[in-house]
Amino acid sequence: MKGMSTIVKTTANISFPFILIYGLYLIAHGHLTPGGGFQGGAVVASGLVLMLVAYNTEWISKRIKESHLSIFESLGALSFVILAFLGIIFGTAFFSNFLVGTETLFGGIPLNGAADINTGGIIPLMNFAVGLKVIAGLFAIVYIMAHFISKKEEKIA
Amino acid sequence: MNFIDLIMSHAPALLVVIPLLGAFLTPLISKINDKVRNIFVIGILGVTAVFVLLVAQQVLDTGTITYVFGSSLQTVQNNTVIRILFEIDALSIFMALVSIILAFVASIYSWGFLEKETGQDKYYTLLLLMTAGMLGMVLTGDLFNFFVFIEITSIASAALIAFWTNKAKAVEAGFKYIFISTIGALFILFAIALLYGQYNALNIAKLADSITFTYLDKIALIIFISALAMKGGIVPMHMWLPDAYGRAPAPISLVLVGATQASIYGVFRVLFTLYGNVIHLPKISFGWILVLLGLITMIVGVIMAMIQTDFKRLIAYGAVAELGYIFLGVGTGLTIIANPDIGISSAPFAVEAMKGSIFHIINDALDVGLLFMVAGAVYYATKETSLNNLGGLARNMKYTTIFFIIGLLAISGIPPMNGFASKLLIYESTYQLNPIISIIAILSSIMLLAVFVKIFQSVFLGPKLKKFDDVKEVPKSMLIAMGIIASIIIFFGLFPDLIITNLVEPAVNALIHPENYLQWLTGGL
Amino acid sequence: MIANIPYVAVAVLIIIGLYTVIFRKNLIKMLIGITIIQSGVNLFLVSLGYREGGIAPIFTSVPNTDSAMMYPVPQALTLTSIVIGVAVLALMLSFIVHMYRHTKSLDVRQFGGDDQ
Amino acid sequence: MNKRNLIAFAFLTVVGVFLIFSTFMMHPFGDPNEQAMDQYIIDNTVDETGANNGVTAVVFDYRGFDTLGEATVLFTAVAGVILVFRRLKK
Repeated sequence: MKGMSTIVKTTANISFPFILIYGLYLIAHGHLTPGGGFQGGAVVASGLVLMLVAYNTEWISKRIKESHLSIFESLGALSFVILAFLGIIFGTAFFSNFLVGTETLFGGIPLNGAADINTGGIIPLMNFAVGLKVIAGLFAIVYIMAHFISKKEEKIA
Repeated sequence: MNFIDLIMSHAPALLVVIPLLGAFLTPLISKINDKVRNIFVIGILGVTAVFVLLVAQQVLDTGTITYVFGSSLQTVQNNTVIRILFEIDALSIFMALVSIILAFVASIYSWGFLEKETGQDKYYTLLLLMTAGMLGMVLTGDLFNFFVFIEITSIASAALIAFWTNKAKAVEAGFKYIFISTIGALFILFAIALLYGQYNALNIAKLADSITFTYLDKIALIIFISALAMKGGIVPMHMWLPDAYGRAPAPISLVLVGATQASIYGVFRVLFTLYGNVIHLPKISFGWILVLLGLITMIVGVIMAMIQTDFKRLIAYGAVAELGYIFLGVGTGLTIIANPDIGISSAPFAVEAMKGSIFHIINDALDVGLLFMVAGAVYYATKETSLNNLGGLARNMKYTTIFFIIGLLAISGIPPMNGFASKLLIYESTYQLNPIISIIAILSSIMLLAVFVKIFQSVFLGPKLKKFDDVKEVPKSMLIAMGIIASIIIFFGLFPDLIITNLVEPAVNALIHPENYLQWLTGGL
Repeated sequence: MIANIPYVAVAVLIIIGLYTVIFRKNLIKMLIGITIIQSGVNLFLVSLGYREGGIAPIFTSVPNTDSAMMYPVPQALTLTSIVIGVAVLALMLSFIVHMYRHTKSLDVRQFGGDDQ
Repeated sequence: MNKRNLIAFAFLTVVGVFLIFSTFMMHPFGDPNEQAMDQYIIDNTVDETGANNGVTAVVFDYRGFDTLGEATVLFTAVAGVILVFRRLKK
């Protein structure tokens, strides 16, 4: 099957950037508005799956290889664990929020109880790490299943 | 403080995080080449084993360690526990020792075993994740964290059970395992929600302090025990165990034994610590339920083992029978502890029974593990698992035969090996509770010996078969792995009291006295 | 006050899920049964944190009514439980794909029966 | 309804009765009787973690280790799916 009809492809082309932006917004503002790494990552992954469904797997596999996805996923997971490790070096214990209230990039002091974009300590950084991981992970699952179905004739006996 | 103190003070967290870090790094390192990745995985598990020993030494000196994730302990004001914390007492570190020995030996064994297989880097990633899951399950002091680590262990082991996807039976065994684990985990989550709804706390110590055994707590206790016993392979719910152990690659069956025993550790933790203060309330004491389950598990395990023709399924049923001993010992202990009129002082055999069964956890893990590795070696050499067309392998597989004899003697409790030490304790103490129980225990142990001697005759002795002429000994790494486990078995067998006094006894005391599990909370920090 | 209707809904969902898992023979339907049980348990977990007339635990532009806030912890636990559900579902579906490829049928009865 | 279905149906009704009966023992929906842990989190989320979203503060800071376990579960599932769908011949 050579992907969906051109109508579906054009609507997918138009809506894909908006889904992407919305997902990244959810990840970036995880600690302010409802949302976070997991939810934003799932939205972006659904946008990628939309492109996978609209265009067939060969088109997608020319652009994204499975090894890229597993590298992204390992990077996301690694940055998450390393952020937690920094908690030991700078903060008091593993996973401690050492950036809060330290005037650094994300460490601003919430003035009179109103937190803004850069007062989250390591929460925004963890949001980005988990978001990257969820995007790569969920899309990898759908990508592999689609890849496996599309080459049915190769008998793995 | 210098670097060593920093590492030591954060050692409990590093125990689980190092295998996780290793798991996340393996896909990247396997881009270099296979050898470097194998060495890396064995190195990671070796470092974790060193940390387990260090923390064990610290726990045995200073009693229970509490490690809070996120900040120092003083965030526990007016005894509300907010953050997740690791609560490591003697029993937890004992179980962590069991798991890490199995995982370390499995990683050495699978170097040779999986030489010609594809997908090895994902295999090693999942092996490290399974180890992290088991260690987390055993060390955590938070109920919801316990649920998350149960899920990690079951997903990782389900994928590993179905490693040979070209065999329909392996995929079916993996599906059966993940299906039952998911239903069990969902009901455990339901029980955790029941407790959270009433006491607004997720920490085991805090919950143990505030539980008053209402109607909902009874339901939650029943769900906890049945779901964890199901994942532990106790008889009425053991259907998945022979398939999972029988179809998985040998090193995975080895680590699965540790995962099953972590679930049984969960049953003990729930019974003795979470419901520690209220366990004496129910009229029919839970001890008798455990004793009954243990007996049925032994009998069914041994009987089913007799009629098997597949090598690994037979060992799997042997493992089920061995689990019965563990439940039996702790059950007799609980019958005495739980009813207030005969205290422990007046019935010392309760502590003996508990010591026997906790010691039997590590003995069972090592014996069954060794037998699975022997089965894997036979499969590696002959690509044959059913007993009917195996035979006469002793001539060209000498070392594997020796290891099989050691495993055979150990699992059926013959004096020189470690099985004897723990089973003797169980026989003595259950005799004083009720003679029939110990008679059944001894009988099933003898039947187990008969079953394994049958295997020995049919696989290793017998006429020389034409098709096994070119069978050569298994690669070196598999022999090293089997050698490590065999030497530990012999060491435990010759000096059992060395292990009992400084490893098993503190674990039993930690289980029997829940008040020192709560000490940091009520004692007040 | 709507009394304990949500808890009754949880019990009904779990029973329906269990019914589907026990009595249905098709593998995919058993998976759907598991998802129903899971949504039941998640609903139970979330409904534990509800406070009468409470507002969401978001502190941006908090309306200055003195109404109490919902509990954040059960919502975090449910988030974790949902992602675990996704992970388990993905793995089980990939097992079913392989089982269908081996045995060309989704019926659950063709498995088992190994203990001669 | 053969015998097996009867036993299964009996088991299902017993579990169902237990569940329905336990829902009425639960604290009334809407006013939880204990509130020690959550009230502490609601009171000092903003100044301890600097985040406005209470749930994200719990997910990433107060109970961050759960989320590490969470990320590991997802990582395991992806590794499992890749392992199951790999090509078997080298």
